[in-house]
Amino acid sequence: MNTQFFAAWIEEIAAVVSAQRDHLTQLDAAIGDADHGANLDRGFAAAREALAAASPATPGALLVLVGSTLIRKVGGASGPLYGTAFREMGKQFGDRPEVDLAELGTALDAALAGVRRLGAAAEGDKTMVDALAPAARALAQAVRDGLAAGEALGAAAAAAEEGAKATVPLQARKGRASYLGPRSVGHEDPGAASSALIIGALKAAGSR
Amino acid sequence: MNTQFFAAWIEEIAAVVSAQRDHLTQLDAAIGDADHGANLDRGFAAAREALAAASPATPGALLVLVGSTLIRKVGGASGPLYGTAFREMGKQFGDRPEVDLAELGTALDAALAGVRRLGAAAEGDKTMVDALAPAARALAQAVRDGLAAGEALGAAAAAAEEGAKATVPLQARKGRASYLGPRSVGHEDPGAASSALIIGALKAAGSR
Amino acid sequence: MKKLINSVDTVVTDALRGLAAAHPSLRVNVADKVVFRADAPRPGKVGLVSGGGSGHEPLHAGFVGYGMLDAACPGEVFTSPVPDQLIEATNGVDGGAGVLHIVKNYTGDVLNFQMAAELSGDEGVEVATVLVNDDVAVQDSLYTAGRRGTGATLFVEKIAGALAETGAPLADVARVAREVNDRSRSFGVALSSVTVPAAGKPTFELGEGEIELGIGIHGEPGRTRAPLREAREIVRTAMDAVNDDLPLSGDTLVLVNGMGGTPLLELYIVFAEVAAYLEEKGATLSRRLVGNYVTSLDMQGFSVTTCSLTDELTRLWDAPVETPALRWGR
Amino acid sequence: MKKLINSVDTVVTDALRGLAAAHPSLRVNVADKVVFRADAPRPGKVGLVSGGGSGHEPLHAGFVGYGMLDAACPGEVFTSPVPDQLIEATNGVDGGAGVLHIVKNYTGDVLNFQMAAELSGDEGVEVATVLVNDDVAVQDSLYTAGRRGTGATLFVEKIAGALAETGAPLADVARVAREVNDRSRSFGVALSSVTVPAAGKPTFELGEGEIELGIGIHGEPGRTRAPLREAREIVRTAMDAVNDDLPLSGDTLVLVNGMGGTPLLELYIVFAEVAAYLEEKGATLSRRLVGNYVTSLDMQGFSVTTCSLTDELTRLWDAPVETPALRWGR
Ligand SMILES: Nc1ncnc2c1ncn2[C@@H]1O[C@H](COP(=O)(O)OP(=O)(O)O)[C@@H](O)[C@H]1O
Ligand SMILES: Nc1ncnc2c1ncn2[C@@H]1O[C@H](COP(=O)(O)OP(=O)(O)O)[C@@H](O)[C@H]1O
Ligand SMILES: [Mg+2]
Ligand SMILES: [Mg+2]
Ligand SMILES: [Mg+2]
Ligand SMILES: [Mg+2]
Repeated sequence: MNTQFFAAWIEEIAAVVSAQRDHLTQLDAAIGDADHGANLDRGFAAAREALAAASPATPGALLVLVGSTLIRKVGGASGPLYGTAFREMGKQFGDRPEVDLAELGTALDAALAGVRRLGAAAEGDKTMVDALAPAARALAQAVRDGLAAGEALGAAAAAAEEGAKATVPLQARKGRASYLGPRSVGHEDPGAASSALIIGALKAAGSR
Repeated sequence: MNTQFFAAWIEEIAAVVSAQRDHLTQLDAAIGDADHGANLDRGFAAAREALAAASPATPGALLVLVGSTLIRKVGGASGPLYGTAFREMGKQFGDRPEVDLAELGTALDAALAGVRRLGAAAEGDKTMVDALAPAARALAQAVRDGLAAGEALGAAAAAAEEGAKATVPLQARKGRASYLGPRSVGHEDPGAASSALIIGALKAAGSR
Repeated sequence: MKKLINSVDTVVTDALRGLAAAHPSLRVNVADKVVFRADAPRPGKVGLVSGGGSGHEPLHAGFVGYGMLDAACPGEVFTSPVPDQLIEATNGVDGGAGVLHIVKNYTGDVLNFQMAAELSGDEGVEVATVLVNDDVAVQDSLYTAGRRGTGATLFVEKIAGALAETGAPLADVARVAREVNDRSRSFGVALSSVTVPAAGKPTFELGEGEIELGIGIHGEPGRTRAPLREAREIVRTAMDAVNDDLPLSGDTLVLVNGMGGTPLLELYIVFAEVAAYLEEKGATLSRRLVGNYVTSLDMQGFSVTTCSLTDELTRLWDAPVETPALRWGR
Repeated sequence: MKKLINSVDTVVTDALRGLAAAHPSLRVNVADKVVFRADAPRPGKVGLVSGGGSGHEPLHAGFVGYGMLDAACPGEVFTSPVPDQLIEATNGVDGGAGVLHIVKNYTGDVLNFQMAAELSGDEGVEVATVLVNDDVAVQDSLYTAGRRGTGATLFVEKIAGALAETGAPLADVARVAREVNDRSRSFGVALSSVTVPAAGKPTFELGEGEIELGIGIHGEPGRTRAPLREAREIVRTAMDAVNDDLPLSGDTLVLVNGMGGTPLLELYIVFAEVAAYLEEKGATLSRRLVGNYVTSLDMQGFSVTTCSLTDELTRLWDAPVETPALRWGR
């Protein structure tokens, strides 16, 4: 997967986040403060612009730029968390011009580690971690199983999606939704939902 | 008509104003500030209490006390206007222990004059004057025609009622409704409506 | 109706108990509904008394204090105070130099103040009256009750209060109060109606995409209904009305006033457009105030008030004031 | 949705233009969304920086000025500011004595301030951080993000700001800021939801006879829904929650704060009940503030915040302050 692939990924994310903006905001309205869709839409639109202006040469540089842009433009909890995730992925890639599936898996692990270091959320706390962690595991397993890229990314997307849906019955223990206590039960976590969109976009970028 | 008659009048007014409180407020909401019902309810309840406490000996003393109480308790435009009306009636009666229909007619003229002096409203300006003036004319006519008390008061009540209804198509030129300009057209004036209730209560007091 | 109240009948007195607890600088007669400066009457100083229906807070009780009012009389919600209150206030603030009544031009206010002035006059207090009538949405003609008093009331109370504090005689204080009123204009816009507690439901209904132009401060419907537009366009309509009546020029004092239910964030957006309008007309935004000062219960909307300043008025505006709602210089 | 705005995307910057026009005592970088005291940085003085999502006005920009904040960073509506803003503010107010970050305890605020503190630290600015977490409606446990910062933020900003103005070192200013927070508790109640401009409709729906207890300042639903009751009963619920957590006693500073859509009249009614509650508990209502200070856009409701005062805190509370929204003593 080369720079072009990751540029396509960001394009896909920007498109799907923009299309799902209201949906994400409504999820956040139920157990948060009704800004998650606007936050990510603003962030990924800015990331697209930053990429267009800078045309980074490597996947690593591209993802670091995306992460920095998210940190600079999003705010809220998701800005630093997603920003760190993309930056960690990018740093993991170093200046390699192209990466393979195994390297992508390692980078996703690094992204997850960055999110967990910053947000201190465990799986089951009803956060984006609940989508990112199963996705990372599924990708690692796919690599071990020697799956083709398309299948592997499909497995990661499915795991993220499943993880996001699995947040519905959980009681939140991190982020704004935790203020609701038991009333957070019965709603999908907006960050987990957006993580599933982001991971899903990887698959879409691959099949472009 | 003796002190008891006028005490009964105030009882009747207090009862009908309390029953019509919301209606009067709704009329005021349409072209004013939604307080006319509350204002008069407060005022006539206070007048009843004042009468119970003081037991004035003559119709004149009773009406002056009612008027002063309205002035002290109502506020708004209607407080001074109705207060003056009742005071002027009372003053007209002097310390007579009983008054006849002709004297009542003269007193109503005095009340009307008091309202007009204070409020400077002409007939047709869409105010309480539009109910009070025809009532005073009808009562004067009834006296000239030698009608019995019941009939005479009935004629006054009907004239007041008709005068109030006739304010509907008018454009207000006095009071709060005048701010609306042409938008005041199509609504009954709350003060004219309450004046019709007050004059109507005379008839009810007579037939007690 | 959803309100933080104990009962519809005790709204005003309950709030006055809170006012008294919140502001030791005030002496509040809760039962009679009169709010005094704790140090009233001040010998030799002209006393300033204002009043009107409740529901416009902080007006007027929030403007009682050094450099502004000596007493305020809150009536029932949207109902002018009764003469008894006004007489108690008038007699209670007379320090021998007479008392100025600041009266917003509504039939009820005018009549009740008039009765009180006569009766206090009978008791030997010299009373002068200034009528505030700044609202350009109402035509000042024989065919209306005349223009309403709205935002300019704050200007009159502040500036006349500052002059009274210097020991100026009643005639001077009344003159400057009238001058402020003459140089001031207002226009109001509502995005929602108001719910009077005793009425229990909104005074009028506005559709989701509608606004009322030319509203007063009692939830009266305005002169016209219009579609909701950008803040910039709404402000232009309001400012055009003001400017058509008294062209903006020179040093100008501007109040962008919230009606009670509009967040400060939006008032600042409005203020930005007002400032741009003044600049376009070549007038100087020389003094300004943004916030909820002359409100209409929970109404959403704003009013804008301008006053064309003179050097004297600017000096008096800048003079120290210490009241619950307006404070600077001490 | 009915709001006085030009467009959903320009809400914050349009309001900042208005803020700049309204307050010459501020220097506003509209593009970068940083609000400075006009005279920042003050050499030798600890700089105070706060920030958070917009929609809580006057918090924080309205508290920038003498004796309070040196800079404020407004984020998008209900979204914490980004590190760039905070770094510009931090570097811009550092007068060589270091900078205190006053951070309300929300994950987003905490993370963004943390990033900024690290980066400004790299650039040689000494940064200390105080977390405000006064809201007793949230359990402070491993199973939540911890208590939210609400009304106590104003107390921390005022009192730490007063100490900084005396030239006290960063460690002292941080200590007093933490002490204020430790001695403060809050509880909030909503009568209506809030409409975030970008969302276009209310964040939650409340029935005609329902209220939300234990709400925050971002339109989050509260911990429980309850039937609408008399103000007296609602206040008792709120005060019990506060008092159970930190029993009221001695000299107490009280803020009765409107959420943005509640008229001052009702806030005074609430305040009367709060004062009565304090008296019942034998605590002294020693300092107080009633008004819209830490709001949540157009939400109807209130919050109450108490702070148990020491002599030092009382002295610092009373010290002069000159900001758009809080001013006394000069
Ligand atoms: N401590 C945390 N660790 C991981 N993810 C978190 C944490 N706190 C919040 N989140 C994620 O952030 C999402 C909310 O993002 P957003 O709405 O943009 O920010 P905010 O909560 O500041 O308004 C939540 O749905 C959750 O998935
Ligand atoms: N100048 C006036 N002359 C006679 N009646 C008037 C005048 N102004 C107002 N009114 C009457 O008073 C009524 C309104 O009374 P009310 O609602 O109690 O007072 P307010 O207008 O102060 O709220 C009007 O409907 C009208 O009949
Ligand atoms: Mg959110
Ligand atoms: Mg009325
Ligand atoms: Mg009225
Ligand atoms: Mg947010």
